[in-house]
Amino acid sequence: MLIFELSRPGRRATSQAPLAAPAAPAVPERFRRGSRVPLPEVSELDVVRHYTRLSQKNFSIDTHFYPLGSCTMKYNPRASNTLAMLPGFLRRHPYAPDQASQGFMACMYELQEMLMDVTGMKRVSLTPMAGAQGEFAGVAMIRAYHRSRGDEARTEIIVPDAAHGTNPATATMCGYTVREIPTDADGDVNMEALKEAVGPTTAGIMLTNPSTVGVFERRIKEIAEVVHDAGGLLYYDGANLNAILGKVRPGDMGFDVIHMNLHKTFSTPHGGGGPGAGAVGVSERLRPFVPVPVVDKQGDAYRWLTDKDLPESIGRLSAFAGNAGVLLRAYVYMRLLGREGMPRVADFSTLNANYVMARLKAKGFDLAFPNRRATHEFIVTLRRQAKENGVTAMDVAKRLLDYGFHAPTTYFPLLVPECLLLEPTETESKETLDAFVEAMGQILDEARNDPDTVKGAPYTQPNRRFDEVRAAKELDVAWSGSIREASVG
Amino acid sequence: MLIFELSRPGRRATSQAPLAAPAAPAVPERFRRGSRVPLPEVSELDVVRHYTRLSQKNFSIDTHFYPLGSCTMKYNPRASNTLAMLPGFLRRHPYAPDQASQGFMACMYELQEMLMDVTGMKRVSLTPMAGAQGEFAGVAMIRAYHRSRGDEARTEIIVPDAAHGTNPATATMCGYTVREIPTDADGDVNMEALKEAVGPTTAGIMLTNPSTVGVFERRIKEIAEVVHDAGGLLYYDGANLNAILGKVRPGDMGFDVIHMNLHKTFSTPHGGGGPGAGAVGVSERLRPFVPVPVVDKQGDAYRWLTDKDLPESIGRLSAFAGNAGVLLRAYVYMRLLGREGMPRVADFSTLNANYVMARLKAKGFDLAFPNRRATHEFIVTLRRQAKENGVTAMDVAKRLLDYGFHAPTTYFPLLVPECLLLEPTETESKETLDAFVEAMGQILDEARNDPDTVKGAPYTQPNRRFDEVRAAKELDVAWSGSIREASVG
Amino acid sequence: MPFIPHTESDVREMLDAIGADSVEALFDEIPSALRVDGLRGVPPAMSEMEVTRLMEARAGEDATCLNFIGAGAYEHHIPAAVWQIATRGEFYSAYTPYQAEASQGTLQLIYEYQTMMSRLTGLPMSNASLYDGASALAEAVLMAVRANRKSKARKVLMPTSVHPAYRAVTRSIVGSQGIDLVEVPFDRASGRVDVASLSGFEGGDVTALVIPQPNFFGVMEEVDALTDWAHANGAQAIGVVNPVSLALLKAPGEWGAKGADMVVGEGQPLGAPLSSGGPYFGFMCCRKEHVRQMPGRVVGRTQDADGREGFVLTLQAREQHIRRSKATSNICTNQGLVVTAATIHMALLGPEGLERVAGTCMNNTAALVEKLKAKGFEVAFSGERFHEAAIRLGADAEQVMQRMADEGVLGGYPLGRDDPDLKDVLLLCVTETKTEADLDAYVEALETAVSSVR
Amino acid sequence: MPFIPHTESDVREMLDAIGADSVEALFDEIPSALRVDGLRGVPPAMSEMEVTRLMEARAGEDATCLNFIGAGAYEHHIPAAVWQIATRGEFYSAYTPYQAEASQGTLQLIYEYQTMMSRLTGLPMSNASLYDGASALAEAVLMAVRANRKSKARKVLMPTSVHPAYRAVTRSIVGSQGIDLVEVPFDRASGRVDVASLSGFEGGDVTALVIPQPNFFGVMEEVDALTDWAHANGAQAIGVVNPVSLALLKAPGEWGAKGADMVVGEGQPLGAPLSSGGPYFGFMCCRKEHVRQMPGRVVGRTQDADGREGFVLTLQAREQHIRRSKATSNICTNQGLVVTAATIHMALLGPEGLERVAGTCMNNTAALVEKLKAKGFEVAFSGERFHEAAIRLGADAEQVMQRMADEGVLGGYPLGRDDPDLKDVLLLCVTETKTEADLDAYVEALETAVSSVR
Repeated sequence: MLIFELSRPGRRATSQAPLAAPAAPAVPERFRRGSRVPLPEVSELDVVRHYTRLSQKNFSIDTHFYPLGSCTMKYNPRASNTLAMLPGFLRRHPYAPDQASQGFMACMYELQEMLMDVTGMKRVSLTPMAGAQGEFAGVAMIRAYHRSRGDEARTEIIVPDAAHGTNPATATMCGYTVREIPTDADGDVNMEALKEAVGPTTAGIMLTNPSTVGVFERRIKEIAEVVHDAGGLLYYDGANLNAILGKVRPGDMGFDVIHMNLHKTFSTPHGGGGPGAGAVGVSERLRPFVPVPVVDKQGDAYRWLTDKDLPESIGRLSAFAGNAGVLLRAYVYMRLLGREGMPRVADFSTLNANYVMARLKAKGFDLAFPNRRATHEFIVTLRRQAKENGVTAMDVAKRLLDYGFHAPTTYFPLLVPECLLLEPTETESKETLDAFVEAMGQILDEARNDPDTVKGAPYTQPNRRFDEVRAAKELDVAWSGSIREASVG
Repeated sequence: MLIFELSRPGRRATSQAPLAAPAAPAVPERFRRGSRVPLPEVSELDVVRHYTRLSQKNFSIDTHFYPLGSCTMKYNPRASNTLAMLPGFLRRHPYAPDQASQGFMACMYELQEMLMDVTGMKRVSLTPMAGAQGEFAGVAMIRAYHRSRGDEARTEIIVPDAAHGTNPATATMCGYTVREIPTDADGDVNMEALKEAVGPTTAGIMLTNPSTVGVFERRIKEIAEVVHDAGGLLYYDGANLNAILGKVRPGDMGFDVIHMNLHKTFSTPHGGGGPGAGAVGVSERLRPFVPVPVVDKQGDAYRWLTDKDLPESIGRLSAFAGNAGVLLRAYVYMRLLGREGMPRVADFSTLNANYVMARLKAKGFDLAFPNRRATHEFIVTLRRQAKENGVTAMDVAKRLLDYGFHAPTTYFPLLVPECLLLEPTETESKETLDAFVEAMGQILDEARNDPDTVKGAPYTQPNRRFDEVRAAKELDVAWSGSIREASVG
Repeated sequence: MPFIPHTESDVREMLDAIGADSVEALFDEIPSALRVDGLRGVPPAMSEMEVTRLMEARAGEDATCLNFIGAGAYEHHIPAAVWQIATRGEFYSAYTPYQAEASQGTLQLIYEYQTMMSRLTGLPMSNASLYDGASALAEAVLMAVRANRKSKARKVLMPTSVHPAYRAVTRSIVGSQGIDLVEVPFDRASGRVDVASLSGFEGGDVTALVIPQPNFFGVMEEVDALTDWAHANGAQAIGVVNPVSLALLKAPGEWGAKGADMVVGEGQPLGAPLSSGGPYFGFMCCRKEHVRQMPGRVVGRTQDADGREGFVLTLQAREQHIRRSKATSNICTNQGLVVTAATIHMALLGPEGLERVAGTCMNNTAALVEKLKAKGFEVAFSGERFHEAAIRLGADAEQVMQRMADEGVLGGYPLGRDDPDLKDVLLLCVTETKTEADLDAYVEALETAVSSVR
Repeated sequence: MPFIPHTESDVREMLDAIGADSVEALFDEIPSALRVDGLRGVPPAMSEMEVTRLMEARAGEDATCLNFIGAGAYEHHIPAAVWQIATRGEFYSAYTPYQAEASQGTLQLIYEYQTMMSRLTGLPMSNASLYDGASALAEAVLMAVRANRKSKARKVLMPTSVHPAYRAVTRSIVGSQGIDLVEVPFDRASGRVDVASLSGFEGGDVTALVIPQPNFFGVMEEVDALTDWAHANGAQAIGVVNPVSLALLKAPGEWGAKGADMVVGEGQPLGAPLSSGGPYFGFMCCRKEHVRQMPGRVVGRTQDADGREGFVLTLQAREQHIRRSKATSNICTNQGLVVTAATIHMALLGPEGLERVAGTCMNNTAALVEKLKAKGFEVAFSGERFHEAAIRLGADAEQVMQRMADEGVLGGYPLGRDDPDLKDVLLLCVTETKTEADLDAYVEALETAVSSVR
């Protein structure tokens, strides 16, 4: 039942708006709204009950193991939420003058400093509001760099075929042509193809390391040399930073610019699809170009640097200073972990991934890169099961829901057929992983002996499998019923 | 799975205790604990996931209609929770000096004043921590009153047979003998029996009005006269105050002392069984005896009155000043309702009860008191169904769970066979009530046509019906497993 | 109309179904002479926004001082997860789990709570909670009288090292039941009960002896000797303990040769904020043979019709709604939500965490005592301490505390409030929440205040 | 180890299963020369208690001033229920609903959100949110270029009455895509765009016209005339609106003869706290024919294998994970949690509540303007206002604002920051949160500051 279907004319949560109806405001006729907005008319209890019950229909980290590859679904500390929502932080207007903002700015400054150390970069800007916006900022800085040198010939961005879809999309948004290069059988970038691809039109390369196929790009120094020698810059997609936190730093690998998904590595909540935060870090040569604002410290006082201070900046990406509340959550998480906690994240996320990989292999699953270490994630391919039993990666994913586990990422990266990308994260216990492996083993048995059961899954959720074609064809993105006539049973 | 069964030696939520293990504290051997407390050893995620999932196994007001008679399960405003948990309130130590407590004390003083007005009493003490403790305070004050007059012969408390079990239990705790009087067929106190019962040994009478059978005691003034003429006092059990809020005041009916269940009438949360708050109010003659502390106002300053100020007080009932956080929630609720909102509570809780009563009667249910108005609650008796179909009140209660409704109160009051006591409360909408009535109608059909289905209910909950005899006989109130050897699947 | 969903047409349709002309008509059985016309003492309604502003101002008035008061209510870190989960609607807005099948969340949680408390105290049986520590002691006294069938005297020995408010509450509650509460003085040098001082009661009929650990002054009592004395004299041994201290101190179930018979205490240090004194919760554990004398609700594990395990309220035959005037207590609602928080709190701390908290509290208190000694202050009692210390100031402690509060430091509880001989003694408490800098701030504030008062 | 559950024996057993000697061995594919030895720039770990104390001190530093700044971020009452429900773990810790069957909570909520936004704006199609209002405008500009296939010029007219930060963000984002952003000046007397001033563009190829309502100065634009002008000139009309104002102002879908083609705006006033500027959310609605050009996620209603209704992410063929370099946008994560809050917020307010909020804001602003006029201050622009007003101070507005802040009143946004001709103009905002006493406090603080600066 939709909230609109609970609506009755005249019903209201009266405490929530001014008690006295205001005198008719002086809106001239030509600007005035014709009729009242048809929002739902419901009581406070209706709202609380409706959304509380809706929430219970979700799988989430707080209720289920959620090994969604590339998304780093680890425990989101409850303290981060409490502390970012302290009244002093919630009430601060983004244009409050610096003298009334030193507490908040101190947190942001220290967050910038910590992220610089973690990535080995020379300046950090916190303003991008998600990973994709961080990517945009990164590529825009590469462009600004080449332009500042009068190097206008560089029109191409190189992207491995296994890259996140955001990478080529971002390059296009920045006015670049995308040149894809293939991945070797063992998951590394194909060096021959890279060498062929680079040249005077190369603006840069976008890489993830560990890569999207779950392995560490071993020849990263060589790649950096090839690209740098050709006059290009290296962009680091920080989606997989969790795997190497405190172990290797993108700056040390030779990257010029990085975005970090704070909602992955630094455990801010995913919130059903955001908000994220996509802070960017840059090497020395890109320092002038970072998006504004950033926080500077002068003596004991913090102040904002804007485009007046950084005239070569690529500019603003958000109306104010990014997703401040998300940044505060990341700050809290980093202070809780501290310098000791950072490498442990890499240690145990890697341990968990390799453990699940080893056990799934023992259960009879095929690995996409059987000769490689897993990083914090790894890929299983269901190609054999699809061929032999007609059971696809999607079927296995849906069947996992019935066993009480969220599915891994399916069909990404595109180059591995029928793939599942699994990322257990460091916060899950061996017992949980073992239970998951057992479920996977049972599903494999079902695939062999009773494939229709797997193909028909799920059976235990609020809905069976959906008709997605119908959703796109008979598009229904907003309820068209009338709240005035709604009838409720 | 129990939290203990998730335990593994050495696992910890490390952020939650001092990071550095303290130097061995100087506990002499003879006082020292032998071995570490065998609490569960789990991670923070384990705890969050375990208790989040456990919570989802509960019915609650926020998720289900909960017409539990005599419990007033109405919407608990979320604002009450937020505002009572403001850091300034949470941090206040109960022994903080008055100068650092004026904000809190102002709330308590105003709450006392509002409760006096709502009940028509002359002084209110907020310290009792639940209805039953309020009852205790009330009867103790009656005792203190008679003693202060040297009237030691009054050894009996009169209680109607339909009273809450707490009434006779309280009278006994206060050293009184209980004398029960019967209820008339139409739900009023039997006046003849009352007149026979009163006399020089009568300390007082404990009444609820509206009574526990869901009707208003029409001859209350006559009862008050009879008891007062015999030298007894009248005690008002405030469990049903919701029905008459702003309509009639116990003080005006002639009551000398009242306890209020703030978690019912003033909508503080029931919390899975508390905390409640059982403020007491008294007439002029009982003013000297109220439990301490109470808040007084002198000029602009608030101060605590203790037994030094009120030497005839029955004393302290809690270590500090009662369930302060619950009192703050009640205060917020009363300010939200205001003087206009109070009588509406009575209006609409009464309307809802009479509506459901009328509709259930039309569906074929038998009412315990068919000739009376319902107050905020009313009684259905399943005597006929029990005899004809073998379906009891308990069976109907359990079957309601399958329809997504919490059950009404069953088998109380004891004098009505196979009874269900229904209290819809004012915060439920007509649509919800209609859906409930339809479910009841269907269950009645099932009782006639398929009684075994009803008798076997529930089917949709985490468990089927429990073996309560086994629970009491093979008593298992604490898990006896060892966390060291626990095995988890 | 806040919280009332009725539209005008709803009201009309409902009245039609009832067969009444107006809502007012539904009140026609109430004698009209009794009807009240408006509530003048209640202010007009406010919007949530207005109440929010009012309450934020009120909460802001109560200065956030650096708190060193303990005396029965202790400031500890409470993990953020605790109340975020406890206030989930499914816990917050449910009631007592009368319908067990639809309340397994609350019921399993209470069963886990009972298990934790049983493990903490070393006694096998726990109830689902009582109101607070003080009223729990009163209930324990009543329970001891019921449980000790051999004793006819209804005489309970109550050391004056028990929290004065607990003694007062016990008097209020058991006062009308013919129970003889005899106060036993503590030793003025050590700050604890000297077992020898009980000799006058030997050979007489003593129903029970109350044994606080640590006691009101933070001093450790000779629990083994006291427990053995009680048993040797046919009395029940009732422990009153701080649950956090039990991470370090001997479990009551192991006191003396046979262990305490029952133990109660204030649950607040296990996850309840100071919050002006409540809601907290009282806990109670006892030996197996006394379980049917225990007041309050108890959850038990059992099986359902399909043989699956689950949890129900049990032993309801003791309770008032069944036994009425013969019930073990009139208790009905208890402190469920705070117990929910405490269970989550204990799970988050775990055995080692709780031990670290207790150890840090104890060490911090010792550190402050050392600093104060270095400044020439004396400790009033020689007995070993947990996390409180009674400091002799050489000045009126009530005045000193007031002066310190004006400077933003809550210095402690002036013991002269309950004992005129201790007018110059302040009872302070240092928990794990305090840093070295806080201790120094305390010393400075105390010295300043003392010198201004002397 | 915070948040890591592994015991020593777990690690051993897991390494055995892997066939590795140590955790370190799992990193053996990383060239050792690259390995970093410790992070000196990150401070040592803190306990939750320590971080709590730090953050409470930091939050406390930022004085809680009486706020009259608007300028794109508006202080409104947010019902307590909103964030208590939005931060329930099931919403807070879920991700994008890729597995629709296990995400119906989030999916249905977004469908309800889309419906609400569509109703508010009068345009039938809504996406599931963008990052914020400013970046939403940039996306709308890109979308207009895609949608207006007849236009080849890629020329977008951007009035300078649009929020300066929105203009800056749009420049940053669309700058590399060969789009010609032409700034159109507003009329200095009325504070809004004079349609006549667009005459120079008539007959040329204009791709889109941006129309703010109310505009940055709180002034109402002649939306009907501007929309009709755009359509008459083959341009798309892009609205940028404050959603709360839409309770009173004409829905963009009804602007002019045909309605705006697309509308975006900042969702913050619908339940997001000020919170230093984020997380907020951008909303976007459009005509049906443009839906496949819309960036961001979209939820649609469909049926499952049993024919039961439910909700899924749809139109994914537009998105980057499918279309890669040909996607409509690179957006991936959006602002789901804030949308969750906004949906609950709108449901709680309902149509009448939202209207009361908007009306009270507008009246309060008018009341403050009257008070200021009575003191001799002038309003800089003659156009009708919603809930902001540009006040001419006869003194440097930046300095006045600083002085007022020292007295605890945030007086507004100094317009001279973006426009040197408006150095003595302060843009103030009064929402429903302000009382009569607050307005008087404002007047007093402003007068004092102005006289000290003049």
